[in-house]
Amino acid sequence: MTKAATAEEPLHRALGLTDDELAAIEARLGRAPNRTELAMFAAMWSEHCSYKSSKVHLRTLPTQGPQILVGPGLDAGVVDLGEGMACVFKIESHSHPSAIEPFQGAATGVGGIVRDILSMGARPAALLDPLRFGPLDEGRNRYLFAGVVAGIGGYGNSIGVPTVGGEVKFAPCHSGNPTVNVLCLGFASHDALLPVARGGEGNVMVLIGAATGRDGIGGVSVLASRTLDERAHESRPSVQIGDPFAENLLIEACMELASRGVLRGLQDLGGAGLTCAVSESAARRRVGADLDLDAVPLREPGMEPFEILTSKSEVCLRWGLAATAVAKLRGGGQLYVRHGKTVVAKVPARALAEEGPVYERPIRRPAWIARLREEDPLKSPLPLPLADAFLAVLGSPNVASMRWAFEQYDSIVQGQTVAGPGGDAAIVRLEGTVRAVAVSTDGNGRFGLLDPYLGGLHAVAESTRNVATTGATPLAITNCLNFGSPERPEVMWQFAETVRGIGDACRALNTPVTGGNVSFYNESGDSAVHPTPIIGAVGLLEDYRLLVRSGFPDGGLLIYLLGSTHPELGGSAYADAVLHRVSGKPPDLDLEAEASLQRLLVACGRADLLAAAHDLSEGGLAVALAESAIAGGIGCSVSLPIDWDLEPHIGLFSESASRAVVVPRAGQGAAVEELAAQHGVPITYLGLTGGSTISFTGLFDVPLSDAIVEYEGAIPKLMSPRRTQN
Amino acid sequence: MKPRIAVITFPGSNDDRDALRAVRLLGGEPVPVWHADRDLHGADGVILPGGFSYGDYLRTGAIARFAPAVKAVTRYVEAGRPVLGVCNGFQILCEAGLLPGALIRNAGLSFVCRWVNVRTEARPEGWPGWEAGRVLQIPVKHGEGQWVGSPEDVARVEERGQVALRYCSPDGLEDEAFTPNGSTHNIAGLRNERGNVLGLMPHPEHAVDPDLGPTGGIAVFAWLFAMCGAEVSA
Amino acid sequence: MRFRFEVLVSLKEGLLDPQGKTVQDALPTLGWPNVSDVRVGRRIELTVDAEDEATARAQVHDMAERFLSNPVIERYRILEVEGTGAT
Amino acid sequence: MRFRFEVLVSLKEGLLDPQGKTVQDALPTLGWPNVSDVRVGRRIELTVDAEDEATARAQVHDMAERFLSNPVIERYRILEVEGTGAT
Ligand SMILES: Nc1ncnc2c1ncn2[C@@H]1O[C@H](COP(=O)(O)OP(=O)(O)O)[C@@H](O)[C@H]1O
Ligand SMILES: [Mg+2]
Repeated sequence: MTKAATAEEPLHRALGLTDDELAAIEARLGRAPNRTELAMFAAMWSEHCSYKSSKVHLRTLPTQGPQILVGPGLDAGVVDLGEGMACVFKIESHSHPSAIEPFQGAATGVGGIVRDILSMGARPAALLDPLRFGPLDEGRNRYLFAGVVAGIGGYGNSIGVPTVGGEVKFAPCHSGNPTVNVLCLGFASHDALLPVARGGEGNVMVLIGAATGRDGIGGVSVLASRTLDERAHESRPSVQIGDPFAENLLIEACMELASRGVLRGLQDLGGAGLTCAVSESAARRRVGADLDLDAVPLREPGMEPFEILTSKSEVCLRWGLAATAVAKLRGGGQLYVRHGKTVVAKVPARALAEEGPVYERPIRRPAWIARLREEDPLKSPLPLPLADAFLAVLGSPNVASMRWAFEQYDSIVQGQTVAGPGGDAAIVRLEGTVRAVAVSTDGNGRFGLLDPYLGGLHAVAESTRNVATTGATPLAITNCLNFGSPERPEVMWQFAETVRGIGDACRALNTPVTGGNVSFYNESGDSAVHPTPIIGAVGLLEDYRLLVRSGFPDGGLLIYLLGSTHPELGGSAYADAVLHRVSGKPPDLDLEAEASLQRLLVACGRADLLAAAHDLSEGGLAVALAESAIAGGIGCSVSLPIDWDLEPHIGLFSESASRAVVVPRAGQGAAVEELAAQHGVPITYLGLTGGSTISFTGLFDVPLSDAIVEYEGAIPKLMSPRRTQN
Repeated sequence: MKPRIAVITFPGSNDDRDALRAVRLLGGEPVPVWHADRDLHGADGVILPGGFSYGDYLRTGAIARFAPAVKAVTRYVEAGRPVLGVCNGFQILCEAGLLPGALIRNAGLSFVCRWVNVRTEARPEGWPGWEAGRVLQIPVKHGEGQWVGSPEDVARVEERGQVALRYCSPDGLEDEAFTPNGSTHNIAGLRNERGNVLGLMPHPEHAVDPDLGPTGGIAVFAWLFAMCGAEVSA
Repeated sequence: MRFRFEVLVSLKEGLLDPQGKTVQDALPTLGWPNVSDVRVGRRIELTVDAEDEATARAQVHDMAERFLSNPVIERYRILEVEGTGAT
Repeated sequence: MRFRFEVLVSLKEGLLDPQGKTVQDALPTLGWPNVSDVRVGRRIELTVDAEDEATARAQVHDMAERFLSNPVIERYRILEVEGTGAT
């Protein structure tokens, strides 16, 4: 359980409630809460469940659009895919448990987000895992990275949901504060969705799954609401052991129940266990409930009411799962909790679920930002020969191939993965149709650090651009916002700026926000994580046979660059890998230009004009060309346009936004040029595919095989078995 | 003739639906069978699919091999009917003693999902539908795919030509560097002596649809269908 | 009466133990260069309700042989957990 | 001198043991209805080269604590394998 109350620290504070919050609870109840009630409020009013610090900002995000079937507020958002089909998707963080027990922390994170998708009546169809760690030259970081990847694979592979994408980035601020986010998406026909609050008074709530144990108790208030540090030791018992086998059965059982039409709703036991599930279900239906704790199957004898109520043990007939009626919805709005013959708690369901505190926390722009912004990497001369800089960037952990990680994931189970990890966005088709969904997760912490507003803009732009590059139309996004402590005005400023950026980008790109997750308190000692908004973008590819892949498929094809290039190295992968610094101003982002580029990419895809396309992000033009060459096993020969008037290293590594490399199909160059002109997107001829080198005319030639060694070899070398440890 | 191919679903099976889909795509009639079923619904051939039966807890295949449907498979094997075990299905067949040896943790310890090349071996000559010396591209995805056996087992499977598939380079050369799991003698697939049971770690059911990648898996289904007196339509 | 046993399962000698080898390889860099011959196996603890110890132990043997280990590749050892043997 | 130890690692009490539970659930149908409380863990066997037993054992403790188990969720026990203690 959580730490004991002492004379100096009253119970409510030990549970993470402030004095004001206690007063508010007393006002709602008209009396002092008892121990059980206090624990229920502590869980439901925690940052994790109530979003008390983030709510005022999240409200500003655009959430509407004709494509949105269900917006934020439920277990997951839903977008329309046409032809009566829908995509349910959401992202969630499990960073804190993963910092303590990487394998189980990550594994149970997968379990949680999968149940959110299941709760909407959809079959989970794909996972993506954006991850952040400290540098791999520290043993502890290698241990966390290896453990998290093994945990995600161990769980996802076993439940039979393919992991089709994700990303892994490294920065010193993540040493001790790994970021572990998992996105899940699922498919359902419109009429199979279970979102609406159907079924009121008199309906019975049945608990399906594993017996409730003590693990996970107080995970909510302690693990999510306080900073890690030495407290880690106290939070230890809160780590849970994942049971992917039970979850596999749960998926099948729920799909079968849903298809038989016997369910009026399905709710996952998330953050605050039963308390959360029952109070939210009741509040949503504007009723109360009678919850009988005696009916809850327990794994351990002698559990106290508050333990049963807040344990979030892994939820789990033909499928061999226990199912027990535990609660009945009733009129009047009160939630009664019975244990034996006594009522151990009586609280208004809405007070728990919907009337938590809302804070407008103070914000302050950090003073250090101006200093960092002034140190523009443009001012530093290139310290290495250009070819060496190119290989250094290509082999830097933030750019190098993550094959080491994603080969540990089953990316093809279910048989619908048209494009798995390694491309711009993953493509998962709808069984039996030619329609497919494109999905990508992105977020650049260095941009976020230097300018959180731009960080928010770029995250949305890059994830949707990844989707559009494949030819799919971006439809909507989900977001996971990973930040330090909201009680620090500097962090709150970063948060507010980031959300403002996300909102502006989503409005301009017509991709509303369907939901997400906020993870605060990602800090230890004085170091907080960079503002890390992870955006998961989902788009529709009407015919997956028109998918545009990133690898050069053949020699002798024309290579063009779409978009314009400016001298922008602030926060770039080049500055990080070659100059070893994170400074300057991140690239500007013109949302109009971004929207035009994305429309152009989709139009090219629809018209089947492209043999390959790859968006530009970390490492700029040089890395994008190298990745396409490596993916296709075919070299290229290009020249930087003379009219750029940029030093070569700036031209190669600038991370100017809203750009992509495209390779028209043979004979389609003019058509692409024309379409680009129609969309008002600058288009520049660069050169040709072919050969066995990556060659920049007049600058350098690198054998493709050398590039492959750097790009594919970097992570395996850092993670060689002799270097991993606990 | 449309062969009726049973696919057994155990609690925790994942690639059962993929196997059923592949059978349909190749012109067979898929017959879903539940692990608790005591017979195989009169099917012409059987597939034990991939996945994580019983979570692969304790040992891969250790619990599943006691299922009533596996008892039915044993009788079926004795009757000379064809059985294909893929990945977890291969592991179950070894646990049940229907194929020799066992599958242990990959040499690299990690789960590995990747497209590999496997060579169809020459020794199972005269095997219906089996063309030797081909290089097939089929994906693997497993954490425990390293085939091991006692020295006698290893010698026997080699002598008697029970090795059906070996991992190899794209041009068909045997090379440990292309073996994803450290398997003894680069063994990717084995058959029983009688030739009616085939187990393999790669997933042929994930290599039959040209929209999703190479179609090396068709060759494996061609064997299964041929054993049922039929041909694949691809 | 209830008896509690531990069944210790390990890979047979002669089979390469990939987990053991990996642990072993990591040890020198972690500061334990003097450790060798690492083998990783399983440990199953269970309680048997039986007339007497001999009956219980025979059952555990049977279970270990047929279910808890795979005799093709593994061997096992049975320990009785102290302090049991009474109801 | 060389000493051989066994480190037995198991999940802490109170934590769900999915493996133990699944094995347990399977036992009745396999013909062992009288077996309960199954827990599945790991077993690591290793040889330590050290001056004396106490030094060796202290090393094994250290290794078990920092490398072979994760104290957040697991506990361990160390056994000395009989018949060692001599070079
Ligand atoms: N942890 C991971 N899991 C799955 N796929 C990953 C992971 N990390 C990276 N990838 C894959 O590697 C590719 C490159 O990812 P990323 O670094 O985000 O590049 P980009 O700049 O193109 O977005 C993507 O296809 C991504 O899905
Ligand atoms: Mg990306």
